Amino acid sequence: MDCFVGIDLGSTTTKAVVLDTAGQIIGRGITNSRSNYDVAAQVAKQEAYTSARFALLSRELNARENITKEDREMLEAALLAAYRHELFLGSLNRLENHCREDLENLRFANTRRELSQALEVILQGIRETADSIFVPESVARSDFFRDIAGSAFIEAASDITRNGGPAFDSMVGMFDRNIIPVENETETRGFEDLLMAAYHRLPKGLLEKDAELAELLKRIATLELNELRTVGTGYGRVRLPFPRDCIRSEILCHGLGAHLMFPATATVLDIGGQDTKAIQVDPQGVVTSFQMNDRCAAGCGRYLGYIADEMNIGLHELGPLAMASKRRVKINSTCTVFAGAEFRDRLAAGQERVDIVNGLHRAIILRAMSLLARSGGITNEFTFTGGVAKNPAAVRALREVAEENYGKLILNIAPDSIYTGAVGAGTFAMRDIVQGIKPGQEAA
Amino acid sequence: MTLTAGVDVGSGAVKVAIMRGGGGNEELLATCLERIRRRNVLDVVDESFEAALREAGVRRDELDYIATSGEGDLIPWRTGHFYGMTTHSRGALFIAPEARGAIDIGALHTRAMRFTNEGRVEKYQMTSQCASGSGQFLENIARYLGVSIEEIGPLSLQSDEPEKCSSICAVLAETDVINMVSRGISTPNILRGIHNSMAVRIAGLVRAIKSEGMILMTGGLARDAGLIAAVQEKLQDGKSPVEVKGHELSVHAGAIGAALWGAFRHYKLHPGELSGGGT
Amino acid sequence: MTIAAPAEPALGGRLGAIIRRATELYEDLDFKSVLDWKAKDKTRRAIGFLPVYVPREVIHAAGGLPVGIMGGGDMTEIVRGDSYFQSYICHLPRSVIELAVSGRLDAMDGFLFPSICDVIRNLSGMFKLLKPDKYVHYFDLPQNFRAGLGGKFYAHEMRSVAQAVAKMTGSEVTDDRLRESITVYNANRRAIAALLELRIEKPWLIPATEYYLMLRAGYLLPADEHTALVNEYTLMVQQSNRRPLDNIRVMVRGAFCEQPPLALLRTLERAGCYLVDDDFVVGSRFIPDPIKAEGDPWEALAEAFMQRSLPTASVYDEKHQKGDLLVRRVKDVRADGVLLMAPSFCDPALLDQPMLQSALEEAGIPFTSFKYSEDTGQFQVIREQAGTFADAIKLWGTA
Amino acid sequence: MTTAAKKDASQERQKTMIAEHFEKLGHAKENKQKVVYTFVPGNLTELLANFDLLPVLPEINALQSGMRGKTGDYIHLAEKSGHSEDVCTYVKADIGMLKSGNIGPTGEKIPEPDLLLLSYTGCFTFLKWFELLREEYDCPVVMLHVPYQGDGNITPEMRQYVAGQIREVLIPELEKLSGKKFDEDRLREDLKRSAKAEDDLVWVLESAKHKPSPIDAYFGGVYYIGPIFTSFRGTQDAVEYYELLRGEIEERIKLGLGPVTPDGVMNEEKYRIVVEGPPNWTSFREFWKMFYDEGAVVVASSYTKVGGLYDRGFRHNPDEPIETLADYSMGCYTNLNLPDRVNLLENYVRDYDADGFLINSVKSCNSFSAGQLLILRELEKRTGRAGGFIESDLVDPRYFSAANIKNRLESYFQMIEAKKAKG
Ligand SMILES: Nc1ncnc2c1ncn2[C@@H]1O[C@H](COP(=O)(O)OP(=O)(O)O)[C@@H](O)[C@H]1O
Ligand SMILES: Nc1ncnc2c1ncn2[C@@H]1O[C@H](COP(=O)(O)OP(=O)(O)O)[C@@H](O)[C@H]1O
Ligand code: SF4
Ligand code: SF4
Ligand code: SF4
Repeated sequence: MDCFVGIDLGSTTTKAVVLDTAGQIIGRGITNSRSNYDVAAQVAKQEAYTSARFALLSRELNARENITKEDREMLEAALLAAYRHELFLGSLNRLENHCREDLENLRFANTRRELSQALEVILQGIRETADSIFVPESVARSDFFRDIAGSAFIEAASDITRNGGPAFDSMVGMFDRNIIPVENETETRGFEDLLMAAYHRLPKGLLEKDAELAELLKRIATLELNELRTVGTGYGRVRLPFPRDCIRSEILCHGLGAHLMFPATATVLDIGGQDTKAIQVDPQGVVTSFQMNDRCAAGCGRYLGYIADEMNIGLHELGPLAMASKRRVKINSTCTVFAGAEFRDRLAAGQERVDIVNGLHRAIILRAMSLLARSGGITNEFTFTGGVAKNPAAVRALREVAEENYGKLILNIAPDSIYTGAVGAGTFAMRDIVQGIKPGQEAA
Repeated sequence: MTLTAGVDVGSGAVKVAIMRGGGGNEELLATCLERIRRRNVLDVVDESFEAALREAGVRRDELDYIATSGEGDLIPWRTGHFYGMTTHSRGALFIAPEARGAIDIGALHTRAMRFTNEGRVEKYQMTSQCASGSGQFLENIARYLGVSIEEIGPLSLQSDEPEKCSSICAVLAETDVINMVSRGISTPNILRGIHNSMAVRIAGLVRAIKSEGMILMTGGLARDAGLIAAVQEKLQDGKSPVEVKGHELSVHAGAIGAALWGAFRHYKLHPGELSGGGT
Repeated sequence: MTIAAPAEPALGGRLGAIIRRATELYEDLDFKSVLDWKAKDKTRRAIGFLPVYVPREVIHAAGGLPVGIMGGGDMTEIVRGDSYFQSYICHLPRSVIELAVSGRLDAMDGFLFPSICDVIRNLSGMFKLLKPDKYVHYFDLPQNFRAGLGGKFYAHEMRSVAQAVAKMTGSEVTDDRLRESITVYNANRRAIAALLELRIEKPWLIPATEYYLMLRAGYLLPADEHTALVNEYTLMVQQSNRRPLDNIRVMVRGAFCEQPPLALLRTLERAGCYLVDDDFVVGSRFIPDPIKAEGDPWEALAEAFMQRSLPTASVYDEKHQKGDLLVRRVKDVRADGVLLMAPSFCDPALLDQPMLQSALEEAGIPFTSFKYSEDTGQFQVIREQAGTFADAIKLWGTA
Repeated sequence: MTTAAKKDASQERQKTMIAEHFEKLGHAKENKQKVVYTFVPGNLTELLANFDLLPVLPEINALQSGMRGKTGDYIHLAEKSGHSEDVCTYVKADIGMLKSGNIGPTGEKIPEPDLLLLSYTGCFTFLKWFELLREEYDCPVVMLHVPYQGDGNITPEMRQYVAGQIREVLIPELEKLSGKKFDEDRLREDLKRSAKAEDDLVWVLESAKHKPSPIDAYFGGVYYIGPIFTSFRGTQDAVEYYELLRGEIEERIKLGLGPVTPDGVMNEEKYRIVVEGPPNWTSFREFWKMFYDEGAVVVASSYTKVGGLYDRGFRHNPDEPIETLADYSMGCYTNLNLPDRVNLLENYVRDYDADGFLINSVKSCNSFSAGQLLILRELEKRTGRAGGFIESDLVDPRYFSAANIKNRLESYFQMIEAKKAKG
């Protein structure tokens, strides 16, 4: 089948979507951005294709009558979890190899044995963690290998130190050094191999539910997806390995993406990892004015990342935690780097964890408010996009502040909001082909 | 003979020093450094304090004065607290008696101070609400580059064509670095570029306090030979007659200084002990 | 590490009640106290004024309530204010605009913008555009101090304000009324002076935050009510069992307009500094000594401003004596050193600093300087700086 | 791009005038001529001339240092000596220049002042500036307090106050300094010449109403206002300069030519805009180029009114010599309140049939900058034309980000295009 791809190479995460010829999203992929943009784009795209294939699989399963709805859903979820598990273990193996290679370095001559034993224990710990995470009913703390493996790594390492093992630093340093190459390599197995490996992970009982499953999987895995055009956008767009005419400015893509998701959108707020954008669009989705933070990354998504790190919890958990707060602490400085220190200070001052976290969310939203005010305020309808839109506490704070100051509003948040830029890009790709705009005619 | 301890609680690490003696005749018995890394600070303090005592062969109850510095005023069992620039100056003077100034670069802040031959602080300057150019910043960069912090200095020194780094923000600089990497700039050149941009700010602080003569780098980044070289170079540009050095013990300057001031206060509070103690 | 300061234990009794009352007033950015005051009588009018100084006597004499608008502190969330000011302009005007556009200044019937700097000056024009139906006046204080020139001009400025307020309240400002008002404010001056005197003598009795709250209350309450409050406070603290700490005595200069947040004052004290003199809310005691309540009251007010007001960076230092005055004041209040703290981006305060610094250097008085803004939330740097300053004086002594 | 090579005669004339002035300054001490430092807005040039005193305008020194790329170092020096990063960079550039030997634009040393005339129009920083200079020079300071038009008018009391200061404070001080008596007849003569030159200046500025405009009223404008805003007002030189200039522009109108830019005559006038705020001096050429490369002509600007709003009717009046000086100093653009600034700009947009207006907000100058965002909003509302906002600085090269400004300007011009297309 024919399809289009949009890639948004953000400062924190890289997102890709696959659109069908009707402009519907059929697949989404996300990965963290890294020093190698090509890899990031490739991984995101691969993920998007994976998700597209899973979507097709789901469609096919849906059409079947020999299996109950319940079983079908269970099967799907288990297969997806197992697939992710496989991916994770692949990365973990690569991490292990890199660590072992690293330990061969001369400077570890005296500590090699100790560290290598510790590594064994740590990896075992991570594998166990993975076993418990990659089951259908678990909510993952993060989608990314770095985050999941990293926090399990640190936890295990600090246990080891406490029990008289090697210095904490020496182990964490090993992780820091070796996670980079791992992130910059892609999985060597193809979709089909991975899928089949996942298939074999499924418990027997589940497999018996559908006798022809293996065959179906094969078919899906080998189905040809014909990519007509890819358009890239985002912070890293200039570095994308694409021709110039396949690149659009992130502001345009966000504006269009938001307009497509919610056609009545007038104001768009996008809070990403390192930038915040306030965009005004006209009824056709064309950007009329915008403001962006420059020079300072205070109050962007990374800020929440630092806080989650500081608390050693996952990003996903931060919002719900703040939602538990009834009061909030007023926080004025949102320097990302200071976030951790400020958090500790306030804890030491006896303020409640949840209230502080609640205050931090409010602080981010207030910073975004100044950008919004500068770009021309908020006009109904108001669409919130970017990674931070996934965070319920940020959304709550935004709704409160916006309504207090601009009156009652329709606040749109799509489940796909993190993909807004990518959707815009994908749509540009589609328009280029469908409307017959030849490459080069409509530059970014 | 007095026994004192200095505990310097930073935002990145806890440093402890145990010292014997006072009144110009001091001896450093032990030091200990423990990075915090998301752990409970007070636990880390306890751990490192015990380790330092063990190394010094001293019992807790033998100590005459426990002085804290940095964020150490949270520690309930301290005798007294001295502020960072007070302790870093004194510590710098102990480590390098010819020093008349110190630059302390810690995890979040950078400060420069000028002091007398008695360790009295005369003038000082700190960076403000922005963490650009701090240790945390460099640590993030190192992480992106996949090098350990110990490697930063030696690598930076190998640079042949330092890259210009414009971003002043610690967070945005990470992105800059990603860009540099994908443009194929070598790690040494990236690191030196960042060192250079940090050095501009640091040199600004040093000029603001009008420090002259020998300046000791203290704090964690004093181990970073690349940064020292960059600062030295920037200060030469500005024609200020200064010389910048690092030292093994630099990272402990705050703890050492605290222990020394602890002894000083102890004698002030218990006069007569100095002569009685016999050095 | 700011807030690491555990909240001070709540005080009980009358003293606690006074402080709570002052705190409530300070935190009330909807100016409910002003609305309450107005509700008691339909003819009552409130006139808001910005830093630094206006002769409140004139408003009082016309039956108006002068209300100090000192910015939003660290309690106001800036939502729209930032769209009125570029990032390189100080914080005070953006919180004032925030208050204005969110309706929180609606209690005011008029606004006075004293001549202090270009920012407040232009803010007066912004108010003219944003509040076309309110009385908005740029209150030009003279920079020429001859009675026949500046004095005459100033008297006319005051009369124009008197007329405008009288038009709202319906009560004419006669010379007698004005003399009465001068008397009322003279009592207030004495109360504040006594408090300051006590603070210089025994700073441990009067924490900086409480002193500050007392002054701020004066910007909201009717003068005699405030006088009573201050007098009672002064009495009560003397009966408290507060004990001195091993702190140094410092004087603060440069904070005459944008106000530091309370947590900043607390930080300074925690870092080992007693603030024995400062220029916070300096307009409330701009003319420290009583003003002549006999003869021509307009001339008396003009003379007091021109000849006997405290120095600030926004008044021309005709006699070239600001350095000497500073040094003399340090000696008078027996300060160990000076904190030069100025709002970020504040031209008057920051351009003044080099001159003050060289005067202090020459006199061998220790000082340190830093910038803040009304919503500063991170105090680590300031604490380190003030703490080191205090350490140096404590360890080496000065006196 | 043909006429680039040859400089206009008026330009040559102005250069000679400036050179002569600095030459005089260079020899002031040996010629026993007294030197007075004072500021541009509301300056009392004719009065100083009355006592044969030589004026030095520190703002002009700062801007010229900026154009010659010296201010980066000067500002650095000032900051090193304790000045904050946050304050007006004109002051810091001046202090830095002083600390580097006070060398003027022609390479001659600028003599130290015998008096600081603190004529105080439209900016509080002036006050601090001379208080700071007073620390460096051992000379008297005289303050002329010029009240602000807070309520949008000049009241009789304000007039009396300023005229009173001139009579009772300034003139006696200047007599004392120069040893000369005040000569009212001479003042009248000078004021007559001022008014004559002012007539021609107004004609020149208003020529921008033509399409295409024969002048650029901002970048070009800063050259045209030079003589009348500074030490030459009231001189025969100034009168002749403006006659010459007027003649040249009449010629350009006849030929239907556009403004002269550093790269020659501008060909096509695509956008007509009104600009508020001072220009950037450190990258003046580069900044201007961003405009003429896009075919943008500035048809009116507020900056060219800091030394007097002659186009709104004010003329120095020889019949009331002292009062007219008072009115002049109170009437400069910087002394207008915000609503009047909005009105003025609104009228400019209409009178000059501009496609839009642009604010160059400079970090240094609170006097100009505080409130500009509201000005922008009001103007958009009132005129419905495209408003733009860029940020830079007068003389601090750290705050001129060419890429950023160019980016914003380009999208601004596109916005005008879009608005025009809509009709
Ligand atoms: N599931 C989630 N819950 C809460 N926050 C999230 C979640 N996923 C991403 N984020 C936030 O989104 C940010 C990344 O946003 P994104 O739009 O991807 O940034 P960019 O486009 O700059 O790469 C992260 O820093 C994080 O704070
Ligand atoms: N060898 C090294 N080279 C470079 N930086 C180092 C080195 N060792 C430690 N650091 C840096 O020093 C910082 C900690 O310094 P420290 O003075 O202890 O800070 P703080 O007092 O704020 O905790 C860390 O951020 C770390 O990045
Ligand atoms: S380090 Fe913090 S305050 Fe500084 S620029 Fe970055 S986010 Fe902003
Ligand atoms: S803080 Fe300074 S610059 Fe800001 S309004 Fe007040 S006096 Fe003016
Ligand atoms: S603030 Fe503006 S008007 Fe005042 S001196 Fe500076 S540049 Fe000139």
